[in-house]
Amino acid sequence: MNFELTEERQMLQDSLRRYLAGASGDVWAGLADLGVIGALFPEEKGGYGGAGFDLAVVFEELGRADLDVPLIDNALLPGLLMTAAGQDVEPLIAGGQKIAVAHGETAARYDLNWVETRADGDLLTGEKCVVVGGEAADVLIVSARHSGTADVQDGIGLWLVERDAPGLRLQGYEIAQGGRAAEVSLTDTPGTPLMTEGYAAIVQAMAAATLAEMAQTLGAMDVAVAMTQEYLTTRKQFGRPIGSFQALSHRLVDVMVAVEQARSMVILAAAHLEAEEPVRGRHISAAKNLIGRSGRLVAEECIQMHGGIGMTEEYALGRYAKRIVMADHRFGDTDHHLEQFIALGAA
Amino acid sequence: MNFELTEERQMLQDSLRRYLAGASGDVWAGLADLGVIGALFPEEKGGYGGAGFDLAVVFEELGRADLDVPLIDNALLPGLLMTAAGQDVEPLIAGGQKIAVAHGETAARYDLNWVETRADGDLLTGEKCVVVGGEAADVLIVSARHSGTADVQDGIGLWLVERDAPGLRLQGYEIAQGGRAAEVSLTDTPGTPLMTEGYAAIVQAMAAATLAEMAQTLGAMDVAVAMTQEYLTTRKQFGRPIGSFQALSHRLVDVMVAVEQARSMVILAAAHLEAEEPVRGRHISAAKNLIGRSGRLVAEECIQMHGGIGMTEEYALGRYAKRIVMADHRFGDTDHHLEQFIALGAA
Amino acid sequence: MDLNFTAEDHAFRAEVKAFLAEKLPAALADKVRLNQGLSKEDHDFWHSQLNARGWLATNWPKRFGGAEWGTVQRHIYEEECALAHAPRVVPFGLAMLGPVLQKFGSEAQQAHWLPRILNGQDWWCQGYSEPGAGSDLAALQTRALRDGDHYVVNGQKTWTTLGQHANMIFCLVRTDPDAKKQEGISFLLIDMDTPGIEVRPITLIDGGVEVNEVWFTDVRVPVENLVGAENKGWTYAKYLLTHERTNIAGVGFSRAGLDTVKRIAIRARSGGRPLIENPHFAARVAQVEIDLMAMSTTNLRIVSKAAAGQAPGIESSLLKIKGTQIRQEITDLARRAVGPHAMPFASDGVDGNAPVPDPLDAGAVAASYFNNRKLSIFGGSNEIQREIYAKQMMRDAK
Amino acid sequence: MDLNFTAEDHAFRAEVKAFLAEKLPAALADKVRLNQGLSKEDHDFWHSQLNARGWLATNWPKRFGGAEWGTVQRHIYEEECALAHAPRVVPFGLAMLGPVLQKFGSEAQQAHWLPRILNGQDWWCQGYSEPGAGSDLAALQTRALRDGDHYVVNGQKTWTTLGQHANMIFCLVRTDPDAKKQEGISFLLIDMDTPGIEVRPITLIDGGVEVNEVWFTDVRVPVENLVGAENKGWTYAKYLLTHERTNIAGVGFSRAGLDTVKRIAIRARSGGRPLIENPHFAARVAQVEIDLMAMSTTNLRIVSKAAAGQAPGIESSLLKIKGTQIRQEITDLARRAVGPHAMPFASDGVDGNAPVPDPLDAGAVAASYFNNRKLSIFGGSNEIQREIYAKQMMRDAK
Repeated sequence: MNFELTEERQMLQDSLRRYLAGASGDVWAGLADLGVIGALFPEEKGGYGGAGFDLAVVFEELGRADLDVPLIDNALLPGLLMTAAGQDVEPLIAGGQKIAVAHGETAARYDLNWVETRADGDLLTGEKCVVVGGEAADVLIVSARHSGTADVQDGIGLWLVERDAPGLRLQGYEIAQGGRAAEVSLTDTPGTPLMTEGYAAIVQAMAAATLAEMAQTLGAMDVAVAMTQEYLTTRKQFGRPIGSFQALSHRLVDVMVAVEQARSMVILAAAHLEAEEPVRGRHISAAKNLIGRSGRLVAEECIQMHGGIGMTEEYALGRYAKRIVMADHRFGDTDHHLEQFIALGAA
Repeated sequence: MNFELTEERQMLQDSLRRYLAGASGDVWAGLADLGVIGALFPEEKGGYGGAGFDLAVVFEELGRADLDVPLIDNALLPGLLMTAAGQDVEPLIAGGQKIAVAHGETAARYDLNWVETRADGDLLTGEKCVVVGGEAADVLIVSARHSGTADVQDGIGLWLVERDAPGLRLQGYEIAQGGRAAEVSLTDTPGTPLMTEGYAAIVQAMAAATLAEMAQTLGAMDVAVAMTQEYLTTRKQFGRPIGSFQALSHRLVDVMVAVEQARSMVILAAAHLEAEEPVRGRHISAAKNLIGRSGRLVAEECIQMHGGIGMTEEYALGRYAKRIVMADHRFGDTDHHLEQFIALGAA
Repeated sequence: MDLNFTAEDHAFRAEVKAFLAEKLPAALADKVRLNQGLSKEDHDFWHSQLNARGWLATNWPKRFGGAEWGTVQRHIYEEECALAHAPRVVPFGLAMLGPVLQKFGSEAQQAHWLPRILNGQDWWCQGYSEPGAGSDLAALQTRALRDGDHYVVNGQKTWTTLGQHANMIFCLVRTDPDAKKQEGISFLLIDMDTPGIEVRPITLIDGGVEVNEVWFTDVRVPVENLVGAENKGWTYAKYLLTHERTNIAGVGFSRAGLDTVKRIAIRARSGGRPLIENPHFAARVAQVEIDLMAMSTTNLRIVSKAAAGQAPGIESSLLKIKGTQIRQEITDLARRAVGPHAMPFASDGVDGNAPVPDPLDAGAVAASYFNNRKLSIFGGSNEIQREIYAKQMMRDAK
Repeated sequence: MDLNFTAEDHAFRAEVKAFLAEKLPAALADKVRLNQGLSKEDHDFWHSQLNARGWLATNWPKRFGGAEWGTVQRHIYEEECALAHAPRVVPFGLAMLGPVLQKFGSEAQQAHWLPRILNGQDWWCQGYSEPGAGSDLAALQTRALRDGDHYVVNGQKTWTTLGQHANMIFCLVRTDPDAKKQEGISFLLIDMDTPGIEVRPITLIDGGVEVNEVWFTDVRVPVENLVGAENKGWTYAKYLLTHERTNIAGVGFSRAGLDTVKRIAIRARSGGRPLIENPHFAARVAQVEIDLMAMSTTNLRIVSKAAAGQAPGIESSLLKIKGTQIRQEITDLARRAVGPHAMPFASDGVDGNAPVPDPLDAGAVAASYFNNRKLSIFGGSNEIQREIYAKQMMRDAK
């Protein structure tokens, strides 16, 4: 048993941390140059990583940075679907291409199989919601149903759709996590077939994306707690550092315990990313449930302990808190994954 | 709107409190003499009370006393079933008769309709579990099914069964709340029919018993919190009263808030005891759910704040804590009533 | 014990409902329900509607133009307004300054300022908190030095809610720097147009602007704007904080919020079924609904004590703590209910985009969740409330 | 990162399993599983089985007859023992006194006492807490006055676990009443048969007797029973407390407890279906199972740091806080799972009745729930753990 990072991952962590410490604005090219996108994919696909712990290292660092980088949505998630379909991801790794995945629908909530968008041959019609990084993408991977009812797993295909394809409408907006997403509407929009039966690949890619989101959240939690710890020692009220009041300090201990539990879950999920179902799914769901709970605790308590300043946009804590809480709305929330965990346990 | 007790109830409360303050041992006759059993039943049945607020007053006082009196099981519950069947309860009110209700079964858990005990004519066969006050009773009211499957509400009759009836076995034991209960086994045991369809009467009697149990628990919570408040001011550690540590005092505030919420729920349930279903059931279930949650908090926190002394049998706090926690196992627990509340809301 | 409202109470409730049905525009109620920010015009419009009916200053005595309602009436009124998604009455002039002036102000001050609050001529904001004096309010540093018939004010206030709309601010200022902490504080009325005042809006994490920083540099304030006696401001401030506690439990807001959650959860689907039928979500909703049933009764118990003339003591801390916990829990449920649709964060089109599609008719739920973190921070944080309660409890036990 | 156990670890686990399968009688394991009290004979039997195998003193060096296992081995061993419902090893001689004597005892003391711990000749108990010194351990008042070649001990100890079985007690006593609080304390070994010692059992709310009060009236203790130097006992006590922290998270016990909960919930019916299929109960079980997955990994992370030679610091407070929360939550689930059958409170027939029917094969779940309230109280209450953690945290931030 060994909880140390390998030397390679340690190096990746160090160089990424150094880079992000000085970075601002659009860091996409910088990350690609640093080889960060390559770290998300295995060697046989042109990358040099792709294991659970590679993702954990990269996204935890990204989560520590006060930046909004859609690395999950414009690289990891589409890249995994591309590689599952046997497609080349070298342009993606080089940073020259951005793809986004348009899969979610309102009626699906967090269920991965619920697809109402229809494919008539290669013409797609339907509504996709909250496509993060959709505006920035050159091309979209769109899921659509060529057969079956919305509640089954079979019959879901994947298509590549150009950003300027006919019948495609895209309405962008800011998202609470930071960054942008879009509602995507397709009307007889032509696509290039990528996979005929895409459900298994979607599940696998989403598992990796969920791990990445969790690692990112863990990084953000670490920063939020460190800021709060610092604040409690420096901020004075009633002539004392507020951290000398047990009403705050004992609660911060509980918050820190929650973060250590979250850290353990990211490790556990990373260690099981390559496992077979239902083992993988059970670990991912367990982790997402726990991180959903601890994330809420961390965000709310850190804001509360800061008081008003914790609610202002200009002080970084609030941005971290938003990222932490909103992570619960991505790839299935606390309750969704509790149900998944129960269902997979009974399997 | 008026949250004051009527003058009559105020007098009942005062005299009961005075009596219980000096009481010990078997107080049954004393309670009967004081008219307390009569207060549980309406005038037309020979009592002089029976409303929700009468029960609330009586059982809250009983809950404050450090005594184990099965007034719910040997008086209220059987008395209500008797009156529902048009039977005389004057001997009960006078304190000369004790009856117990043998209704619950292992497979029923907390479902009132789940009866597997069978009636073959007036011969009853089955197993009844955790019959509180069963040993002390002169006669048992036994529910049994003359028709239908265990999961339906129709077909449940009630019989009076003498304590020494043939085929009746009764195995007594101490219960965690204090007092005693028994497992009751019936094999072709003859009974005197009381009601042919008893389900509605059972539901109604159990609603009253649930209210009584909640009021009793509220009384116990009040005492437990007062003891803890007292302890926090007198017990010193590290040279200070331990109540000067926010780690304890702020938590006791949350406990006190929980007790006030519980008090509100007892009032609300009492006010709706005479309402029609589903309004009555919805209020009783809401109250039992909240009191189950707050009771656990109160008991656990009061023990924790006392430390070791709170776990000893000789110090009263532990006995109150047991009564509070074990109340969750009577007449449906927190989860059962949450489900009832949801089901009745959808109705 | 009688939990029923009287016939008069019922009649009054019907009157309030009818008024709201007639006077509250659906578009304005929707703005409130969907947590879209209200403009100054929205607030002014609603105040004028209430004032026309004589229902604006519900707690003021009739001789000052108030409705002079009892606590039960106010409870009914506030509950119905919340359930109808009426805009909240901006409290600074009406609920805070008004009572202080009525109790401690001079006749001239009462005659001048009170009518202007009612008719909307003045928009007041509150200058209490400072960067170094949050929960420890009495640590405030803003100085007011007497110079002839003026005070000269220097310092900084913060968390000044809706200060960007205000033309007047009531401030706590330090007039005697040598006195002990709570002494030497005065209560001053300051015209926001006076030279030397600068207002800087603070953007909150919900993207909205509702609080501000206010800087004072050599701001000259006429001495007649001093309320009561010099150096006695702390007394007035405490009186004001007691009055601020009206409707502190926010039961009406919670009920309205819970209605919204249920409405969303009926519309939202999970596995093809309405989310409200999902047992885990249903359990969350049921639990907070039960907490709110209890809170509503707890509130009525305390309201009814107050109606009987007993001043609420630590009960108001109880109402603040539990009331805000419930309200925050409800904003959390709303956020959960919409699932992925909580992500869009610009539904009011702030950034120039068209409004974001809102298929669940939920409004800005994530923004509301973040915004309402304030409930446990402002007006005396919940930690301060627990400390007040705990201190009283330890005294009671002695 | 490698969360897998090595081949050696797996082989060792198999060895432990085989040992338990062979040596642990089913009746004894059932007693543990069903939370029935163990007799002195039960404990002695199990200790002798372990001692015969050389697995009794897992943390002692080999030269003292210990197994001298590493932390990962001990983790595996403790987990398997818990899952098999083996009796806990009574820690007072083995985990507490042993390491103190090995580090601070004289050679004569080591030679005399250590073998007697292993072979069961002595049953040790711990004389630390006093009525006036609970969480504030250093406030202890028991006095030991030097009188020739004896100490004369007067005072009272309490919460002395299993003291009713013990023939020896190690005590913290005050040898210098004028010294500062933590100074002037000595560590003394006392024969329980010495005149002047009285043991009074304390019945706990679970109905069981596991703790005692011990009174000392002019008890004469030979000076050779002083461990280390006079007035240096606090140092040894702190060393002992660190060693007590082995297996502080209790992950194995939690896993065994959770197994029991699931077993009960499969057997218990609700609406004709197994309780485990009820969504609300399933959610409770799943949530604590997830917490335990995390705790297990957290524990391994810390164990593996310890294996690498890094001394655990505030991590042991973390393990204590979260570990006991999880264990207590599991006892709460067991209590819920049995429904009305939690009421019987005399399943071991203490009051002379026949054993109570136990249709769910659950054992004394309510008693276990109440008994395990102690987990967050003893061994440094969770409040003390938070205080230790908080103090360190505030230092770290500086």
